[in-house]
Amino acid sequence: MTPEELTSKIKATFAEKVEELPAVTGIPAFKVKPEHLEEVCTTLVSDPELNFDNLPCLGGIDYPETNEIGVVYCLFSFAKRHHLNLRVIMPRDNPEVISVSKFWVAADWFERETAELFGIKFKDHPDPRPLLLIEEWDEGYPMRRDWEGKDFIRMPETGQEK
Amino acid sequence: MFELEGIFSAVGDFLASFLGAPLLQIVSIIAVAGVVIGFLMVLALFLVWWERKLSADFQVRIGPMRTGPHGVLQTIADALKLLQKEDIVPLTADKKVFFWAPVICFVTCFLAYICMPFGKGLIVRDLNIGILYIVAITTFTVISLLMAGWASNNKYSLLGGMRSAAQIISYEVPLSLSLLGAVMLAQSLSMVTIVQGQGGSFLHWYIWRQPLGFLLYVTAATAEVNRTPFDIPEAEQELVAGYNIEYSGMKFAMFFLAEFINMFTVCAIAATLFLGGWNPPFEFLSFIPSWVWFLGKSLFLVFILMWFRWTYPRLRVDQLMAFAWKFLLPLAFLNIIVTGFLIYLFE
Amino acid sequence: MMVDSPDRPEPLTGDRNLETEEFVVNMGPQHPSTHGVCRLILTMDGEVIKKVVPDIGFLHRSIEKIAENRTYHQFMIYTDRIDYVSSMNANHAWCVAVEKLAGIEVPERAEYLRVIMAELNRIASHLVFLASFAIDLGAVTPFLYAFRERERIVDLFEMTCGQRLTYNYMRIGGVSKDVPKDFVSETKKFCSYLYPRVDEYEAILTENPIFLGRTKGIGLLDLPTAINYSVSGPPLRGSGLKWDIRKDEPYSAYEKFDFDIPTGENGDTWDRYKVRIEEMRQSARIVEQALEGLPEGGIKAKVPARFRPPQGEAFARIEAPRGEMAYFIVSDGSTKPYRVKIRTASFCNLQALPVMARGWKIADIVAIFGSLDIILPEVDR
Amino acid sequence: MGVVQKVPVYLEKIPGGGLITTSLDAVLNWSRASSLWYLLFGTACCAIEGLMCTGASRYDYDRFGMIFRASPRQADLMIVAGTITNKMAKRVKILYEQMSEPKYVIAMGGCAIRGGPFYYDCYSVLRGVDLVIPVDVYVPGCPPRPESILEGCLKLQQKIKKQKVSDWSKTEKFIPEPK
Repeated sequence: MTPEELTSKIKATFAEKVEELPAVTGIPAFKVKPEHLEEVCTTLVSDPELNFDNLPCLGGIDYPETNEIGVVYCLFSFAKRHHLNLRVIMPRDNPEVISVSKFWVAADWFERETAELFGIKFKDHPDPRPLLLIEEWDEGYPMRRDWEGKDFIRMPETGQEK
Repeated sequence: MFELEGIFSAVGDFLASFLGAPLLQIVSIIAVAGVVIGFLMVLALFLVWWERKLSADFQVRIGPMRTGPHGVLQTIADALKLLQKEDIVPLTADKKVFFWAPVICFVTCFLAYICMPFGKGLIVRDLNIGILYIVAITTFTVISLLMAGWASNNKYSLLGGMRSAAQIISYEVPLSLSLLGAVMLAQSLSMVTIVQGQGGSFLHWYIWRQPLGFLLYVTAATAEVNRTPFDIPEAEQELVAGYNIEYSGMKFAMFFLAEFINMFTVCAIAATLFLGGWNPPFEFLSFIPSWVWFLGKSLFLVFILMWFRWTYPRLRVDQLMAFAWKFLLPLAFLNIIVTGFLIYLFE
Repeated sequence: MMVDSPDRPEPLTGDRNLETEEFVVNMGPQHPSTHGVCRLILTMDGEVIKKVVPDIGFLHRSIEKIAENRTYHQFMIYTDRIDYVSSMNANHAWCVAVEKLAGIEVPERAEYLRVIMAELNRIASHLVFLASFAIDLGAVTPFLYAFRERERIVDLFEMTCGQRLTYNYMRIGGVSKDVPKDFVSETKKFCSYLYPRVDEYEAILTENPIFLGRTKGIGLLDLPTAINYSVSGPPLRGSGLKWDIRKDEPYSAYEKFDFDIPTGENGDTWDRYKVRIEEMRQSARIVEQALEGLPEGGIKAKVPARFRPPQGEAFARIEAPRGEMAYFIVSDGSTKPYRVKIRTASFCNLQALPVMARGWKIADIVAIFGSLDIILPEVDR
Repeated sequence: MGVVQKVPVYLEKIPGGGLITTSLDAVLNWSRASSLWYLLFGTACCAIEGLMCTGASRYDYDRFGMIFRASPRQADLMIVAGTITNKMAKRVKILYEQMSEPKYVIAMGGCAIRGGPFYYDCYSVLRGVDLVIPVDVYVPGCPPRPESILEGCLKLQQKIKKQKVSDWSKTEKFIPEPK
């Protein structure tokens, strides 16, 4: 499916459950409310025309200015050869979203990593242990943009940044 | 004129001229043991160096170069260094067993040489059950490996010990059976008689009458001394170092040297039983001393084993067992039956 | 070597019933066959593996955090270190992503040079795979042979950019410098030298009965599982899917070259090995074609030192030797990226290891792990 | 400590024993310097250069009598090749403690020396392996060329050859506290 067809198809299928975002370098992007994610993903996987069988990438993203935090899902279909970019935006205080690892097993580790580094809780995750950090880690969520740790040294300005 | 037999008997006569009979007995035992052990130690050091140089040749490298010309002193440096290393006994190890395992391994590897014919008349004791004795004594290794694996209280070494027990016991069967063919031909278990039975030209060597037996023996012997492709007890990539994972310093050196001496032992047995032992291939070559032939043939087989090691991948443990029981063992039985039948037919 | 010390088992007393029990073996972080600092917790029943739990993060160097505090140019050196075995490909992925984000046109000569470098590095990476895979199976000698050839590739890179491992050769909008004048002839010489060498590896390994016994039918990965686990690269092709981003979503100058995508049939360890061996030949073919058609012209588009891409997002993926490597970049219009998510092949491929290894022996897990060709900085980042 | 170390301590007490210990020193130091078995332990980029390339045919550690051992008990030299993260740091310390004396450490590459490119803006990297274990030789570079790591090994050999066996029993073990 071409990106345009995919955009209209998704708009038609999910109506107001999704909200269109500017395309990510040609890939249609949509915002989904956390409570709708499970339903949307079920359709994305099972609908024969959409058939998203692969999850190449999943990552968190933090917006401290607007006090929001999000999860980005990059989806791909080997059967239909099309991409899709989904986004879930949540409040920063207690972010919680359903785990998609029952649709794509690959999400398992991605979600563990995101949960550990961003502090996003994934409901119904099959194995919610931390993944990357040291076992005794107690300094919060380091990938949040306003995070400061006791051992964390910021690079001095080199002049190239401005 | 370079036969060592004369020298040894001359030394014996010289000692006998001023020592009484009981004292002579003791002195000669100590002297012979010293000579044999000294020779084997030097040989083991040489084999380690040779293996490193050979592997370097196979692998487009040059190997040790900095210690002595072409690194000949390399293994001496290694041995001296290992003597200086801290002797670690893990806290949770079974200390007595941990100590005795390398000792047993090291001591038993020399015992096989009691009835090994190094040359014409160069044998410590010509036991009339020679080959049986050697096969029995070489199996002792398995006890020490199992002890080492168990006593270290490390899961990897335990796996290594268990594997070596399973492997050596399995391969012991085809190994002994493959030797039987040669024994049947010689009608004797004595090593000297077997060698004498192959006198004359190289056509009298048992390898021509026992080709299958020879191949079976070399295969089983490779497994017996834990060399690639059968080196699963110390498989570096799976078990890190296998049974000797917790050993350091001198104890490790004992395992290490014993491994090379064992390798020489099985090759020497093969040379004796199948390649005519100390006999030269042609009569006119008999001016070369007999021990040179024995050493040359054994080292040639050692070279073959090293060649295996640097060429083949490693088998998996179940494949290894299947190979022993489903392939080698039936062939060994077949070999015995055919040999017996032919002996009956021609004699 | 086990790092965490085991508890001493209780002594066996007479009245205790003898029973078999599963035991847990700790493989790593320092273990010869985990290719770095990965820890596998194996639950075993004798030699048979019941369960594998990978424990990662021993090389988590917070590269994604660093990316938020570096300019787009400065981050290039970190891409080298994400995948050091094929850093040209990692460079390439970052360049493609940023260029997509900012809409930069790259001169054709630069694209060709990138393809040449990336493919040479793919050969080098597969040689490292071959070397370590052979060692995992207990054959030491192919390691030395593979590294002999790799040294020649490294020489070519050194001649071009002066580094042996972390090349930092590509730049946003092109490459850092043109190749020296001997490069083309030397590389051609290398390609014609490589084909017989690859045949030699096949002679020593591919049809060796022990090698076949150790790899054929071991560690099966069927295609639906592979796709669901997001497995990519040679393991995915080994499972039978003809999928290569170089062909199916061409980037750089790949659409101009003619090459085949090797695939396996069963998805076993041998197939994954064979796919990589065949890919080396195909990569050499691409390099030869690119050298033939190497156009003249500039090597770098004009990109300012204080480079500010427009506000927006970009997702770009390339086919690295280990599989799909992707960058998801969010730009807020400043000189530094707002967020960089790095998707690496090893991260997803390693996740599929428990499925592939279950029920095999401890010796097989080494072979399966080796056939996935994991490198740990890619897993941990 | 092995048996050999205790001998020179007693030897030095008898007259003329110093002469013996000096020549003994020379021989023992020579043996230790020419047989540095290194631990097969690489973490990151430097492992490819420092352990694999340098062990392969063009550079060939074996020329100096250096072979790899997978078990730390049998290794003399730990080449810390690559970044050490906080999670890895305590494992490195355990590995070092598992090695048997005398043991030596080469810190290879910027990361092992001072954190390298991961010094700033990084929440998980140990800034220098010498915060955890004592280091004998530092080999800078990112990663160092195989020639430099060989140079580092030769420097270590020189260092070993200056040691005195009789000093061993007196030297205090330096084990720094983990961070």
